[in-house]
Amino acid sequence: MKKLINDPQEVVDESVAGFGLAHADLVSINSDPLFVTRKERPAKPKVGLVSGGGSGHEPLHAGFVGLGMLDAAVPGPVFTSPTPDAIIPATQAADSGAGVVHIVKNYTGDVLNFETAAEMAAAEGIEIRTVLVNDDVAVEDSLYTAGRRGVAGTVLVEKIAGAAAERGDDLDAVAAVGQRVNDNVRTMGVALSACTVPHAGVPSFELADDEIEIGIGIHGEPGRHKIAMEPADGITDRLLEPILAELKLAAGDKVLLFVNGMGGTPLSELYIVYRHAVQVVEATGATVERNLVGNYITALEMQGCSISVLKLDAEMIELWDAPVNTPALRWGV
Amino acid sequence: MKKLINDPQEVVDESVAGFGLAHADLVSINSDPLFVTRKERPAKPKVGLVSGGGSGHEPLHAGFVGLGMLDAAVPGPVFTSPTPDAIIPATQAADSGAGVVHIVKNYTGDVLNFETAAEMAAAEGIEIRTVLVNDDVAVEDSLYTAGRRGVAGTVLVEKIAGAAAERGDDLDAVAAVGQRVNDNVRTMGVALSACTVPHAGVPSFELADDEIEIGIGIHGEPGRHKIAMEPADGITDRLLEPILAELKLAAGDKVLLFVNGMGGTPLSELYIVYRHAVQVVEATGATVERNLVGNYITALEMQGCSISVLKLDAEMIELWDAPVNTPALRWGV
Amino acid sequence: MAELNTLNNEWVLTWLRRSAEVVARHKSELSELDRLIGDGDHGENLDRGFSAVLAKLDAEPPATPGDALKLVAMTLMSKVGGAAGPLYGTAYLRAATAVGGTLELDAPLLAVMLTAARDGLVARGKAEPRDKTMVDAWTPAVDAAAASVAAGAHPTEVLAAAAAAAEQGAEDTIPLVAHKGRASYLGERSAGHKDPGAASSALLLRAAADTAAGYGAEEAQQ
Amino acid sequence: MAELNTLNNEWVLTWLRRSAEVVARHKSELSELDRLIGDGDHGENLDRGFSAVLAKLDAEPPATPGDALKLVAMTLMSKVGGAAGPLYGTAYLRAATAVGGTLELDAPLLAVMLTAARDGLVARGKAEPRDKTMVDAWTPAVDAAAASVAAGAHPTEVLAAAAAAAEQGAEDTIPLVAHKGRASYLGERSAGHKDPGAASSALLLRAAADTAAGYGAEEAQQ
Ligand SMILES: Nc1ncnc2c1ncn2[C@@H]1O[C@H](COP(=O)(O)OP(=O)(O)O)[C@@H](O)[C@H]1O
Ligand SMILES: Nc1ncnc2c1ncn2[C@@H]1O[C@H](COP(=O)(O)OP(=O)(O)O)[C@@H](O)[C@H]1O
Ligand SMILES: [Mg+2]
Ligand SMILES: [Mg+2]
Ligand SMILES: [Mg+2]
Ligand SMILES: [Mg+2]
Repeated sequence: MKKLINDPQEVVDESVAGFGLAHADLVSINSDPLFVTRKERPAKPKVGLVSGGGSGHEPLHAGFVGLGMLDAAVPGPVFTSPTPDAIIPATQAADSGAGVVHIVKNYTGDVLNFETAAEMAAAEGIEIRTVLVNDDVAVEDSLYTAGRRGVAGTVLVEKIAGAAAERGDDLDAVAAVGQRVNDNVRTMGVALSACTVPHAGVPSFELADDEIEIGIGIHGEPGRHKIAMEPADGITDRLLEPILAELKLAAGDKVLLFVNGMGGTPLSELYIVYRHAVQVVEATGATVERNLVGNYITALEMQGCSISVLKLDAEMIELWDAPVNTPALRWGV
Repeated sequence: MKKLINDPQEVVDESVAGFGLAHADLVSINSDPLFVTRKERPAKPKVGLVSGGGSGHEPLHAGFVGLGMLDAAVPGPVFTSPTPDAIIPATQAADSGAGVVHIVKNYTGDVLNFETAAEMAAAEGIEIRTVLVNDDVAVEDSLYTAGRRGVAGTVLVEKIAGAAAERGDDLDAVAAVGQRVNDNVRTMGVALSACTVPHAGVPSFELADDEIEIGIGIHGEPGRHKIAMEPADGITDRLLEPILAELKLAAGDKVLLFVNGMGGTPLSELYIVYRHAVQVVEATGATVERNLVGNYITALEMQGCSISVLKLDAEMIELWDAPVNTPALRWGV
Repeated sequence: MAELNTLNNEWVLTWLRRSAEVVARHKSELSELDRLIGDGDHGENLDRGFSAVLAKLDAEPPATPGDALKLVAMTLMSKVGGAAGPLYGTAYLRAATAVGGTLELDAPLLAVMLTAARDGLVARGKAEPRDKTMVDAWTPAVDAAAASVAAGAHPTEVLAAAAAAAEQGAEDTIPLVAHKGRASYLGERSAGHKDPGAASSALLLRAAADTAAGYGAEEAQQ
Repeated sequence: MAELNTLNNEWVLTWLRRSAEVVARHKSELSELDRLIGDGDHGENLDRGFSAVLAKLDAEPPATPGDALKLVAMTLMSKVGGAAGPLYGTAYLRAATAVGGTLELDAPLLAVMLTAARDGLVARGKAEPRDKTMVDAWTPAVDAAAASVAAGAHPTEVLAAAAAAAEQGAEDTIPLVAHKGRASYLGERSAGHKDPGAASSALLLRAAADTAAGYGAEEAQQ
């Protein structure tokens, strides 16, 4: 394992500290317990948005703190959800009197810790809604599992719900639009290599030189099955198949197509995937109205990508286009 | 070698095609010969900015085509400079009557091909200036080498010269400010792993599990020497040492600090490097006024980073802050 | 100690210290189990929690078993994170509630305490038996403890029975397909590996039994 | 052919086809040399260029040696890229200029042609002898050709002398430290490897000599 780190135990603290220095115009860092908030508190009360989870997915979540997106982010240790003692003060910091929405990726650890924190914050008088993101179609049978994982769709939920909060929607409305995004987005991922958690020091799973792992999550956990390496177009077909089977797109539908890098794959390859994905999606008669291509929710240095398709409605498009000013996503300002 | 590609020979064409689809609001693709231009031609004549070079450094250069930065980019094959037959029409497309600045990274191939193209474009009546970027302090002895390489400083030259062109500076002024940026920026890089050129299929150099390569360029060429793996802070010290030795910063100096990822290193690690780099740079008495942290000029999936320090003057700060709207860099719009 | 009818606060404190020591010693092993069917952090997570427990015990040792268990609950809840943090946190919290202010824990109360802990786990995590989670160590442990109490056993024997059953329960998770937690994403591929949470649960219960039996008590107290 | 006093357009066309075939055959070898001290694309680059040359020769074979060499120059210039594209492009362009409209190339003109090519390389790339570049294959080749002409040799002998000298020159780059091109960034570490451009130059000159000597002419024409 070779990484640009010092003490493996200090990875998250040092990285967030560097992040805070680089984006001091946008964010503030609270170091103990660790959470990130917007630099400026809102002039008038607005719904606060808080997300968080294990670290190792950068720029998620701290990179999305700022105007039009999150009010606070809570980074846990690498791939380990944060604890209530950090989520609670982050929630308090994000509350300007209009309540707070927790955006939680559906992993047992995240769910349990956010649940505990939400109970305790509610006990202190903050109104909380939770949007549970579970867009990962790789998890087929949610009756027999912890349910679908929350993966790349999270970024879209944070952007669109964030824009709703920014324009002044109330707590239930912000949660509702976040939920609507989640209900309309499906994601599937592939890994060409594993990643190595700093304190573990060994790769999270083994892959032969001619194998890839289909249906991975974002925590270096193995996927549903291994297959032999294939050309990018074939992999793209495989990822889109279960997504399209669920979304049942038809002529006239508008979608946002999101090709997300897992951290170790060059941007050029993501565009190769995007190119074919557009062809496949548009063959259903739908049109790709918006897109996002890049490393937005990663698994350390894993090589691979995920594809997400979000079925858009007019309001989602408007909220997607609304100004955003965060370290990792910025337009309109 | 596992990559999200189809035919290795089609990597650049397919990737640029996907890029064009994803950013159709900002850029147009000319596919044969291959070059990328801004979607909209300027309303009134302005100095055109053209850059290019081998592919594999994405988002450079095509990702920087747009308002406030480049007018055209010419992607060559992976790590191989493009040829005059593509550079010439890109130059013509970028010319709106006020002349064109070529921003060329100092590699023999780029220099010779851009030189030939510039001669031929000049013969067709376009006024050309060339800014040769050579910021890489890893190349110690330019008397006995092809001279310092052009690396991450290129992004800063493109941004600042691009802003000068956008505000209406004339050809000589745009070239002059680009040259001034080059003269005041120094860069040094490190690789933790090599990268694999698609058609080669084998890594560009060998590194043992406990070795890193100091003073690398951006083409997967080996660096000046290998050393044993070290903590991030030690590596950061090593990269900054020759940079600071040359820049001779003093109290009151203002700098832009740029930590650039080589493609395969997670953002979180770049922030760890950034954190310590700020400490080291500010220990000279200078202040870090602006920064950039991320994957902007890469070497495929190489793991590692480069650090650049640009000594700023007031005009450079103003031009850095000016609006930019490109696929890879965007603010103020 | 083996002949005592009750266990006291000193037993609890020694148990907790021994737990911290055992977790530290088995950290890599637990993380390796988790790497195979999860995300490889279970040992690291628990060790972070129990190191913090140890620091707090050193700073100000709680005066009653209930306070000690509550301290563990709050510390694990705020330091462990992941799935295991809230689950163990809830278990120790329910255990603390079950013992209340009692200073001397007799055999029936120990069984009640273990049952409360298990019920807390289930309430929080909604896992059923054979879902391949820590519940599969706790449920046989609780059953064995109850049977042992019914047979009139001493506290030390009750804990020994619980520990042995937990160890067996953890072994028995090997062939199971996970239906909860991260391992469930692997589907059939989760079979063939021991559940890390069940393994750590067995270690913690074994630490309780060993402490009661007085094995290596001096080392653990160092 | 070995006894002829001049070489004609057919020789040029056959040489160029053979060049394409030789480059294709040695593509990986050239790229591997380049991987060791450069960026691993030299074989790929040249092959892309000479494949395009072949396609153009097939489409419309030029009528004179000068036109053929010019076609190569323009094609390499626009297809090869990298350092080698403009360098070889300039070399073939100067060679074309040197032969002008001549249809039959005698020994002195061949030496002049090779000299012009080498001078073009040097003018464009500014490399000096022993900088570890293709110039280190061309300069001995040019010298050998001149000596051979002075000794009254036939064209075939002149080319054979040039090819042998280029091969030796390429070998002799092995101990050199590069001062030009990408390899120069390696400093002392560039010593111990053959320069890829010198190696490809030797192959191209050997193809010229072999074509003149008639070796394997049928295969090359297939
Ligand atoms: N719903 C659940 N109920 C009970 N135990 C669970 C549940 N989900 C996970 N676990 C336990 O948690 C363990 C994993 O803990 P840990 O690795 O610390 O957290 P994470 O999975 O968040 O990384 C599993 O081995 C399993 O025993
Ligand atoms: N300035 C120069 N003069 C002459 N030959 C050069 C010069 N620079 C590089 N070369 C030659 O070019 C060869 C490399 O070509 P190639 O690999 O195709 O281009 P690049 O280095 O751009 O990848 C070197 O082996 C060397 O022989
Ligand atoms: Mg975890
Ligand atoms: Mg090259
Ligand atoms: Mg785990
Ligand atoms: Mg090369």
